[in-house]
Amino acid sequence: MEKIVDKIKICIQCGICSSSCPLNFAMDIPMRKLIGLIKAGYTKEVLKSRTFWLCLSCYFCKVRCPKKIDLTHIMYNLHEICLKQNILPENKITLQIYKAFIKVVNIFGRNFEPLMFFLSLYKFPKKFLRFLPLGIFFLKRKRIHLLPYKIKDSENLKKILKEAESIEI
Amino acid sequence: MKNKEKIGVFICHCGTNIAGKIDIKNLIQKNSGKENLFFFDYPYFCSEPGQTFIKEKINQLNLTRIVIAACSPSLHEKTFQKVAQEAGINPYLISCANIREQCSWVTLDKEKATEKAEKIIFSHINRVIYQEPLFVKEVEIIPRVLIIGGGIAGIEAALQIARSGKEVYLVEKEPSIGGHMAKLDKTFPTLDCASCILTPKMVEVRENKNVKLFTYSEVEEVSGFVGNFKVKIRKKARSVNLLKCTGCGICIEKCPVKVDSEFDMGLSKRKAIYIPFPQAVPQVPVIDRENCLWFTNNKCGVCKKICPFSAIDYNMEDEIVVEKFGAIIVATGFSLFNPETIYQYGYKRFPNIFTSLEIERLLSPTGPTSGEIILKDGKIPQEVAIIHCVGSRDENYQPYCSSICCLYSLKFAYLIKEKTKAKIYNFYIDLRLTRKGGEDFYNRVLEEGIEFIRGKPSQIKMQKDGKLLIECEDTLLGKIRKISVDMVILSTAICPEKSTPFLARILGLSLSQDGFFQEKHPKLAPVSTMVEGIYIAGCCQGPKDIPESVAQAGLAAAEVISLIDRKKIEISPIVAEINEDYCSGCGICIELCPYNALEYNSQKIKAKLTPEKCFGCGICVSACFAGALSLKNYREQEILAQIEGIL
Amino acid sequence: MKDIKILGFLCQWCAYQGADLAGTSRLTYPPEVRVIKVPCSGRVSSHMIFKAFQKGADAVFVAGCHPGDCHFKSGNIIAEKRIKVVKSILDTIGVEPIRLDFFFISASEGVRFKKVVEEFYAQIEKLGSLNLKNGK
Amino acid sequence: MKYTYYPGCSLKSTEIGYEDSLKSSCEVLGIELKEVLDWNCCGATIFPKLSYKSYLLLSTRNLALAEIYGEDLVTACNGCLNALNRANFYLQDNKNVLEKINGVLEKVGLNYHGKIKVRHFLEVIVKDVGEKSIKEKIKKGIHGIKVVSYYGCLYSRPFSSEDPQNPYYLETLLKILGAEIIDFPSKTNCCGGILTISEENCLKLIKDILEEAQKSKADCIVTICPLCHINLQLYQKRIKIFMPIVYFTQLLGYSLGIEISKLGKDIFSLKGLLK
Repeated sequence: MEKIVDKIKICIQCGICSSSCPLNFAMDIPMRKLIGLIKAGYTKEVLKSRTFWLCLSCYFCKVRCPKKIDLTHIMYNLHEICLKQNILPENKITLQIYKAFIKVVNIFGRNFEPLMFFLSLYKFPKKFLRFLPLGIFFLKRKRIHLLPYKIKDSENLKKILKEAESIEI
Repeated sequence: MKNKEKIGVFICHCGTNIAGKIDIKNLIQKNSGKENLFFFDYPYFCSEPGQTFIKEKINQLNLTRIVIAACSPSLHEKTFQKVAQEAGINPYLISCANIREQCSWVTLDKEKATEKAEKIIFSHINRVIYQEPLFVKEVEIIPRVLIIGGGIAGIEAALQIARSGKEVYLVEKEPSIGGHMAKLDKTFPTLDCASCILTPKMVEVRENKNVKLFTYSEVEEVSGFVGNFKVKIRKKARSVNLLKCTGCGICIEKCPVKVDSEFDMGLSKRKAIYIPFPQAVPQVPVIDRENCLWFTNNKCGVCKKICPFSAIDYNMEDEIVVEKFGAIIVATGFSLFNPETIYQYGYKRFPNIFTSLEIERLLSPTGPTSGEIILKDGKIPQEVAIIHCVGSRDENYQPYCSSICCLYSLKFAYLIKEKTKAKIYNFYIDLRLTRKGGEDFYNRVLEEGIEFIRGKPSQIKMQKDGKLLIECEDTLLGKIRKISVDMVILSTAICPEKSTPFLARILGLSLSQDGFFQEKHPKLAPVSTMVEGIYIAGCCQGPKDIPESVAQAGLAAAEVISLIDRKKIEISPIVAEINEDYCSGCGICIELCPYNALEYNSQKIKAKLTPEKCFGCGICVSACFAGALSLKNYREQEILAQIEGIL
Repeated sequence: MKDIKILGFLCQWCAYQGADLAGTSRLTYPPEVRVIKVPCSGRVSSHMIFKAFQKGADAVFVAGCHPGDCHFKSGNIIAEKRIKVVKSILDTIGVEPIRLDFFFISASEGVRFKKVVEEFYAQIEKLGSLNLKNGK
Repeated sequence: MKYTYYPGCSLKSTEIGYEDSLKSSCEVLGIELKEVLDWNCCGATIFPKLSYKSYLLLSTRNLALAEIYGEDLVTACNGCLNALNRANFYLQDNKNVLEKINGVLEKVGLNYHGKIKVRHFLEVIVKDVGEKSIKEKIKKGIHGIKVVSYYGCLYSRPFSSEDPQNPYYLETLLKILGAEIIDFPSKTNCCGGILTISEENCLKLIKDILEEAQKSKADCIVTICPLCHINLQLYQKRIKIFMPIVYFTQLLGYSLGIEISKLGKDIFSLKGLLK
């Protein structure tokens, strides 16, 4: 959190990030306010917010910020802090997608969309059923590989991924 | 070498600036008793009592050399040179050790700082032993002044100097003087008409016999030094004889070519032969050769046929004028930020989005709409948005505050409300209305019911109905607002004039981080530059409003008048010296010298130095293998001694 | 390990002003970096550089105005060329050429001055101090 | 012209048509692509959210592998472009982190020196191949097709030589191929990325894009990113706006005279328009 505060010191609260965000209508706290709250030390409110969980990594806020603050990176940092403190998002599926993605990559070294899709949604039958016809419609129109590809060095990759967790950046 | 000189070392505390980091007491204790070295310290040596203290010590102990350990020599070297001179020591027998900017302020550790300070001081003690007395020379100042830029700052400076009886050359690149101020409608916060106050001054420039006006001209080369600058001015071919033309305007009437008017920011048309605006000085048209049919197709020629005074001259060529000047004032003003680079604001992509200068032209009674605020389709806007800080205060474009946009935005709000009764929104980040009368004006604008929204709009979209939708967070309410308006005004930033880097190069000036000319000192020498005899005034030094520009112009004029009235000026004695006995006549130095101060003497087969032409860079000295050349005050033994001391 | 000593020759128009600005902005850099003011980076002779190494400098840098900004038109360019030559001489006598460098620093670049000397310092620190066996 | 090639996971699983058209176009244009050996997922936008270190490791492993070849690294996926670039610039600015990451990578015999340039395939075609040599090789052209070009977020933001909100290389290319360009202000708007699965709100973003394209009377939307492509295509049924979505390489390949069956199925939707 201190690292984040360091990066947003120069924020002038102009609000261009809030209105640039494509999902601003779905946010409970506007981004500008979120930054203000971090600065003022309201960490609890910040981490409870769903604002940063909605980040699409579109970088509109970053390129428009008049102080060149890397807001996207700050949104990423907030995810990480939340997970460390075990604060989970309102939208459980979002987190499940992320976890599924990481799981697939951990096993195969690469992502395989159909499997990731399944792992993300199988715990949410309602959603799953809504997506199924779309998925089938989609697959019919495409030539796809049916099985995931496992990279040759996947065991080592898994090992060094774990090791990377212990370095300090 | 055994030191026979009595050296006084004066260490300044500079309050706590130096004493807070450097253990001066210890430093002195450690070194006192060394032969012929006398250490003193004092809270502020630059103060009057501090200077007296130095003088007293010099006289008491018969000191012959002085080392001042204090702030950067850029700040007070001159002060202490004067002190030495008054006490009877040659000013070039002192040396200034910089233990503030380059020691106490940049070092965290006290011990290390003290150690470094000691080394720095001893390096100067080493060097001062070798220094030699030098004597300044005097040269005459040419009582003629060059002013580059004919905007309000240039005009004001020219008039002030001309009134004092000195000759002024005013060079303007456009066909008329007047600059940006001539384009403005009313001026904030008093709302008096810009041209009503500017035109009389422009007329005075024309009438004053001491002012030589060079419109449609540019400065190309500058050489020389204070008191004696040699300048090459290019008078671009106007194609109209300035002496014959009476400004009747019949040629303009008959010219068949129409192009966008630069003066009206492209909102109206002008002819290929044109006078930029009705009050222009001089009242003589110019032919725009890029668009004139005679020059592009070798056809037409109507203007020449019709001119009753045969003032049109298609064969006119650029004229080069070379003249000498005692001083130069640069007043080249600014250029307006081009908001096209901010994609999300849609300038030029959507209609009815204007920059501030375009709005000035729309508001002006002599402008393209005769002062009416209308949309592209001729309707009167019902809702108008004014976006502040477009391109200013933005690291992606211009990081600085453009200083005047807040007040001119309020002015637009007030004037447009008055003319159209439209609902007006101001989108701002911070309101900076620090000028005299600023707050009163804000109150007046608030009373008019103009809305202020604190937030930087993220984008402007075109709607189906042709209206413009502004998306913005109202940061005071914490709500995302979408406001649809008929017209958007972008309060665009003030940028350095495009010729600024070129002028900086030929004049030898430096630029500040923002790209404007760098002044010598931000507080105490705001219009002086590092080059003696060259001054800056107005927006070329940084964004500012009319009163500030006029004030700077006045100060620059006063500086120039005081300089010229001195009649003579001392020039630095730090020049190269040649010992012909050592010169092998290889000629390397002659090629390297940037000022042609060295010549080849073919009779003696040796290099010949003209000290008056030398600027003291020392390039020749370090290239001379024979060691025949040396640079006064920076001779090899002086620097080598300093190296020995500092390591 | 003994302290590294770095000597800089700064032109009085740009680099020295830049160093002053670093001070006025209260930026800090290693105290082992010490400077000598010269009228122009073109004034720095090869003799001065060798002398500095001989007298115990572990590294030397020369800094002048940016190309085109030189107060004396081209002194900085001449200096830069000279530094290249001196570097090759250093190489032949067994001193790592990276112990000598040339930088362009303007009067407004206080932050850059700090950055440049810090990086240079770190580079030399890695290299360790210079051991000149029997002088030159 | 030689490049190191990083396909990214999508091109190897669901978006095979994209890779096919890309590779066959390269052959015609004389571009030699060498695929990075045993590459792994770049980390996309998901890893950095949950663990920035893991993300750096994933991307750096790829960069280190690619560095062996010594050429510029090209990819045709915006997500990969962004992830690899982000890691690359981050490590160049933070040399100490690079050292630490290298410390881990060394255990599998890799080391990244920070010397590679990551570029999008589109940029390579427009800038390196250039208008002249493309024009020489065009066989059919796609005259008369009205297109809107959709870049998505991550091609031009935040790292690009182009205007982050108004890139123009895709239009440049399509113009060379003979298509009729329709101005598309939403060209760098966001499609919702991976969050379209969980957030119903994202459908609004897709709807806005499709609606605007439909209003502009374009025949198709041209994309340069597999994820944008999937998102714009997948939800058409739910939003009830139907619009062909094609990859730029498919139109390029078609113009260069490559058989339509080798370009992936997306282009069949345009069959009626292609002569």
